[in-house]
Amino acid sequence: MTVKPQARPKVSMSVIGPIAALIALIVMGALMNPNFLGPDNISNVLSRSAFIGIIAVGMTFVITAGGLDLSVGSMAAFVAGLMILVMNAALPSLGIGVPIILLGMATALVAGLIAGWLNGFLITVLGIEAFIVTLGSMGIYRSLVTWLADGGTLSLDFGLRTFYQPVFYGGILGISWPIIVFAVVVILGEIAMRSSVFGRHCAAIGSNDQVAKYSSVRVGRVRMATYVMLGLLVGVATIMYVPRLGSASSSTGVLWELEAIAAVIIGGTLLKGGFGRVWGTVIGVLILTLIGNILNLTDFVSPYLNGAIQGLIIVLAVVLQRESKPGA
Amino acid sequence: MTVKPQARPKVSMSVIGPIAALIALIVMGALMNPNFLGPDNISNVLSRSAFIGIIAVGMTFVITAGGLDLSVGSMAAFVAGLMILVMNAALPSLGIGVPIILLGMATALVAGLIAGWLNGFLITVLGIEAFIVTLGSMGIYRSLVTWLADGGTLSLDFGLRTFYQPVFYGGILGISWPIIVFAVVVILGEIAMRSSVFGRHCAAIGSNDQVAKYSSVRVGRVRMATYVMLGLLVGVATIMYVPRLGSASSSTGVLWELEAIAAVIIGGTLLKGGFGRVWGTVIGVLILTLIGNILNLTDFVSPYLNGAIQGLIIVLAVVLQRESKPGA
Amino acid sequence: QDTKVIGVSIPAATHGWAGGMNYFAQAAIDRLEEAYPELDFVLATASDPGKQVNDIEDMVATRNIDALVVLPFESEPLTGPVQNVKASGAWITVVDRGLSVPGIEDLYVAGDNPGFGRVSGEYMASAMPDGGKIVVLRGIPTTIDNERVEGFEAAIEGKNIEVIGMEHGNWNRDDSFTVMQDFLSRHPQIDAVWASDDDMAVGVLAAIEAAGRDDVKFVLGGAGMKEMVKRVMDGDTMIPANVTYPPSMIATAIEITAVGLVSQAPVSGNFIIGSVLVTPENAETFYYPDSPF
Amino acid sequence: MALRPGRVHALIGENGAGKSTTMKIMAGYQPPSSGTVHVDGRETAFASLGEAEALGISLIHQEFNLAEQLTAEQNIFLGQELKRGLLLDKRAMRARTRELLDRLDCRVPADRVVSQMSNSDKQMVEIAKALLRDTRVLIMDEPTAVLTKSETAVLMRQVRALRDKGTAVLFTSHKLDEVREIADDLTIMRDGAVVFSGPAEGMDERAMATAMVGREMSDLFPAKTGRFGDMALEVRGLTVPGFAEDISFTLRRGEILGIAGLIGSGRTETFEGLCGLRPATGEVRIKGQPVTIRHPWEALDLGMCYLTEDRKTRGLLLQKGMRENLTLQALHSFARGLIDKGAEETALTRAIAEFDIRGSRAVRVGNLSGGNQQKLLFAKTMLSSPEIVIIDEPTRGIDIGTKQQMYGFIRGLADQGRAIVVISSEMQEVIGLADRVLVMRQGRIAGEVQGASLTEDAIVQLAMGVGQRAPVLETAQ
Ligand SMILES: Nc1ncnc2c1ncn2[C@@H]1O[C@H](COP(=O)(O)OP(=O)(O)OP(=O)(O)O)[C@@H](O)[C@H]1O
Ligand SMILES: Nc1ncnc2c1ncn2[C@@H]1O[C@H](COP(=O)(O)OP(=O)(O)OP(=O)(O)O)[C@@H](O)[C@H]1O
Ligand SMILES: [Mg+2]
Ligand SMILES: [Mg+2]
Repeated sequence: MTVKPQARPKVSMSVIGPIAALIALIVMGALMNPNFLGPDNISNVLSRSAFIGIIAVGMTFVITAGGLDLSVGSMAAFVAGLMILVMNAALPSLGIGVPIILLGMATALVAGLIAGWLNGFLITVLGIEAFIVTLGSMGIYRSLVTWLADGGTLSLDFGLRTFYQPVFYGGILGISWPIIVFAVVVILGEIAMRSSVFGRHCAAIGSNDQVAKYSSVRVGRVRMATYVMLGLLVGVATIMYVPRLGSASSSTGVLWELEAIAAVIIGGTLLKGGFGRVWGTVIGVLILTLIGNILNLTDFVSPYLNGAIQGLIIVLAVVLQRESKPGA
Repeated sequence: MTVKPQARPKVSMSVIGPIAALIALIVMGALMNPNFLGPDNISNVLSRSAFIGIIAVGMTFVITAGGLDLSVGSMAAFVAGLMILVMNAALPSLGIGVPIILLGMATALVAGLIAGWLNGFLITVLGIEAFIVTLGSMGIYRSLVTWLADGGTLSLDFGLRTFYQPVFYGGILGISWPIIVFAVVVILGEIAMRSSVFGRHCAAIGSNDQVAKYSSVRVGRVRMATYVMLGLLVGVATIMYVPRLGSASSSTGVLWELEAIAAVIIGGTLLKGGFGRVWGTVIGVLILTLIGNILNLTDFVSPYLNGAIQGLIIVLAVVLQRESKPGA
Repeated sequence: QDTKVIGVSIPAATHGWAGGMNYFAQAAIDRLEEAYPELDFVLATASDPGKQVNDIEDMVATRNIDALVVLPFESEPLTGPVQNVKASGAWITVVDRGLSVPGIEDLYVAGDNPGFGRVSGEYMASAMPDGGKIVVLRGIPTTIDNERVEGFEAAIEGKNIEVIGMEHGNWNRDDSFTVMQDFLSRHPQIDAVWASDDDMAVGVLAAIEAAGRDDVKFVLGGAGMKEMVKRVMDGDTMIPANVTYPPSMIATAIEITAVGLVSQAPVSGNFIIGSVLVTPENAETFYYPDSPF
Repeated sequence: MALRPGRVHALIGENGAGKSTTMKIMAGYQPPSSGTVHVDGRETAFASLGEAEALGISLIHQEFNLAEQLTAEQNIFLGQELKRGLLLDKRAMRARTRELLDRLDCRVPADRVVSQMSNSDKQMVEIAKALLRDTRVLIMDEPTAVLTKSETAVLMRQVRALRDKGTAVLFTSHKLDEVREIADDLTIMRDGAVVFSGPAEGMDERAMATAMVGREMSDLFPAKTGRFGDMALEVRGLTVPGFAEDISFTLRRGEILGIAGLIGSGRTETFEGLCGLRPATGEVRIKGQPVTIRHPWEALDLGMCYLTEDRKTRGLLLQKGMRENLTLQALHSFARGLIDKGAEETALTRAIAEFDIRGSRAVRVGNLSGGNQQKLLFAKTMLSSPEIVIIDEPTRGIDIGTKQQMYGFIRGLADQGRAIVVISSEMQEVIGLADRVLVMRQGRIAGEVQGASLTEDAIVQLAMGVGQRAPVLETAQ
């Protein structure tokens, strides 16, 4: 491996890149619409980032460890559906109150955990390509939620939903719960990635799993843990998601997986594994959410072209952070 | 890379696997419905495999060379839309006849080529992660076609379409054109992969691009060639697709990219690059098409669950070919 | 005695209305299979036009269908293939979206998309006689959506109603929630919302509620989702009306087709199920508590 | 320095002296930061690798430079494929590959995938790749590091043949006997500068070592003490399917057990099997307690640790820095909840001093010189303070000065009461270091030598099988 004489810059483009892209977007948004930097809009953007964001933090670990998970969107839909079914079913016996909410939350966490474990099992124990396993489970969960909802929408009982809603809309000190939970997940994730044995092991496995194995790292277990953790975070995201609209259908969480993966990569984590950073993922998620937000706040472009603008900005955000000599 | 006691079987599971899965599906289909093996159904299955199949052959090279292309579905929709626009526009001057068809075909090929070149340019010359580039261009093409169609559907002039239809429905000796073209693409692809310098260089680049570079392989050019070739094949597929439906809209080619990638991987090509086989991809495409076909043969399962069955079979087909020790 | 096979090909349940339609199709089939042992049904759901064509080809090649009930994903691409089915001698029932060539179908059961837009527009105009500022959420970019919006725009033409924002909510609750939130931050004054679909209306209502804004007087959805009809019936001022576009039309089409096949009764023709304004006065007749939609 | 046609030029120096870097510059892989390269008297700045190759210069890397998923044939012909018309002429390529590999006495099939080859086979494929290219200047960076004596002899024969045909050859090696044997000219580097350049005549190994290290070298191997403690490890009937069968031995604390054998005799696999790195069966006792080890971490928990021979693909994370690599195996001991980076840095400072690792702390491990990578790998393993250490090819690519240090260090470990296994293809090393030597042949233990009978002859006889002449390069499959 010959390496060029790399005069390593102190602060690299890969760090500045995503931040610069985010700032550029914020400036653009502020110029286009005075309400853009208003507390309401900021709160909106942050809370809606929370779902994908919480999932993307988990995805950062999976990708850092050399894996991939295409099933998270469907999994979220399925978990949400299951949670609603369980809560509705328990309503007659438990009544509206904290216990039933806790039951729902537990259902989501357990379901996410099991779903993540299943992916992890197929990938690490049976040794099937992660792309295929999760492509398969993506189809399976999507189908299951359609089937649970009988093709339609699963709705939380209205009274229950009103009771549960503060979990999305409420908060402390004017900061809504999704934002708080997102922040907690990010901080824990960042610490885990940087300074925990687990994070270090993820990077080692993604970098070279043979080396990790020869260094007595429990490769299978760590890899499994990344999927389980992602599943669990999908559960957490679902807990925040359900009170928002109180429903789940086959169109819930469509393309979340792509968004989450895109956020991770925009943030500077390597798709092939070996290096990940959680703060980058957060920036990636914010960039993605802001694009949509800004497009909604202006009329410059035909709404038909929203996707094109989004695509362009995603590519540009990554162009910014390229520092290594291209291609070869 | 751990090596198990490996009494290396002469014919490995990775070869038998996909074939066995295909045969199992065929047997299942034949048992379920006597018409399954009828010439009509076989012809249907093969012709409809042709679109994804032709694209998947190109994808095999891209993946073998360590790349990825998520944009092919949107690209196909965009190329189809453009082709229809051009043909409709030329109709008054050229009239219905062979020239306008040739013009349409040329448009598709050139548009595919340019689209592929653009992806390749961003990836090889600017050195941006293929996942991001093609995720971006996926959004861009999808938007562009929606915009071209003004949110609706772009339709080929009805008379023109009737004239053009034989390209999909006609054929020679009772074999329809899509099947013939598919077969030609597959044969050329298989030869190129096995016995051409290009194929070998793709594998080398996918395996280790540094090594390829040091062996004076023109890494950038070969990689670029894979994307251009894929774009061109998207053009070819579109040429077959347009006469079938005579229209393009924002729902054309949705998820083709995932299907094509899945076919490639089911066929035994390594997602991380370095090894590819075109015949495997063909089997992969046939497996995917057959699943849909067989699900239509019976009423055993709720249509809501089709996706689940599909997911299960995809995973199973890959479980079959696993021979290396799992995980760790 | 020989069994006859009816093929039913519909789009997959990717949004609320389609979900309701799927439910009604399935329910009608279950009911008819019970009632007519000599009938066999094949139901296929497709997620894109290409897949729908595959489904229809499979029904002809392997199931020898005697009749086809099709709700085309899109008109253009399905026209040719349905024409081929017709050529094989099968009975054709087209639902909701007409084919681009007239005269292929034996029976046409449809909603009225321009009418849906028109009724909605007219209601808007009448509810806001002094005019006002509204925002519009559109569906998935398709011909249907275009027809509805055109109908709507034609109806509010010259009525002093100003459309200050229009974005795609994709017939999706989450998307419409997001879009509405952003509309609310962008426009300090919004008098009413045309959500154009009940799923989108759910998202819109949630966004308004969360923002605590009281300038929005009402939200007009559409399609007759039971929760929405219930709110109209209860006199909810936020949901003063609804416009029907019943997903159950698929069941009607399947039933008529089945009856035609077993009884040779003359059932061909066009059944246009007009879009009706649901108001607190007539809401009861549109309320089906057992429907999933 | 100057390379002349028809002469073999050896470049030697300590680890990190800059040998590989010099070679890469000469072959156009890296631009020089100052100075010039002249070819045929003309100054040349290689704009691309193709240019150097077109001028007939080829480099065999110190670290393997092969595409792992490709076969031997595909690698050898990469970038130089033979064509018949538009298509590849596979038959001709296969025949030529066979011929080249045969010339190198390498039995590996032309269609064997590189990832499935042993290190020595990979090296031979690299050499074959260079032989194929019509080279006027052949540069080889430690080609013999992974070869045994007999394979080295084959290589040397080829080198002489090339030299006699007028090729200029430049090579490095840390095996000074080879250098003396074959070099016509000699350049010695220290800390990035040339300290000697001239004809090799008159330089014996001691003189070379002194010039390299910059001080007088004393005895290479430390004295054996012969004082052993309790039984540390007992292995009975260990079988690693496909590689080794019925291996039994014992090991005491304070003892160094040498494992000798030809390449491919299954030494590596035996001990990988023992440490749970590959499936194995058999009876293992540690400190008298029967144990089952199915995973490497179970071995580590029992205080047993294996140091791989393959530092590049199994030993180190080349993309990461020294700190991450150093602490990977013993990471838990640096974490009380969170990882204590300060403690890691301290450990790194200590390791750098103790093992004389040269190179900046910030550098990616892939950019360290080969020998320094090996030292880091050693340091990494030692950090988890195992009771039983299995060291596979401990001094591969390490300069003679550091070797001496390493031997001293290993002996020091034994004296602390640890039990040590040293697998080595260097006969001198096993003899000089080990208290007792097991010789393996074709996946079985061929015999044991110790004390006065511990001689090269005895080992070679056991390794080859008495009366058997041809070296066995592969286990029967
Ligand atoms: N890309 C790079 N960035 C920073 N330092 C480098 C880089 N490449 C090489 N070095 C340093 O240059 C020095 C010379 O390395 P080189 O590989 O030439 O040594 P060497 O003489 O071949 O040693 P060995 O005998 O161990 O192979 C080393 O200290 C190495 O760490
Ligand atoms: N991944 C692999 N797949 C198939 N065969 C392999 C693989 N690795 C090694 N071999 C073969 O197994 C045999 C033993 O390999 P290896 O060289 O590791 O043995 P060894 O006794 O440890 O020798 P040394 O340590 O001196 O290199 C060789 O014939 C080699 O070609
Ligand atoms: Mg070196
Ligand atoms: Mg070995």
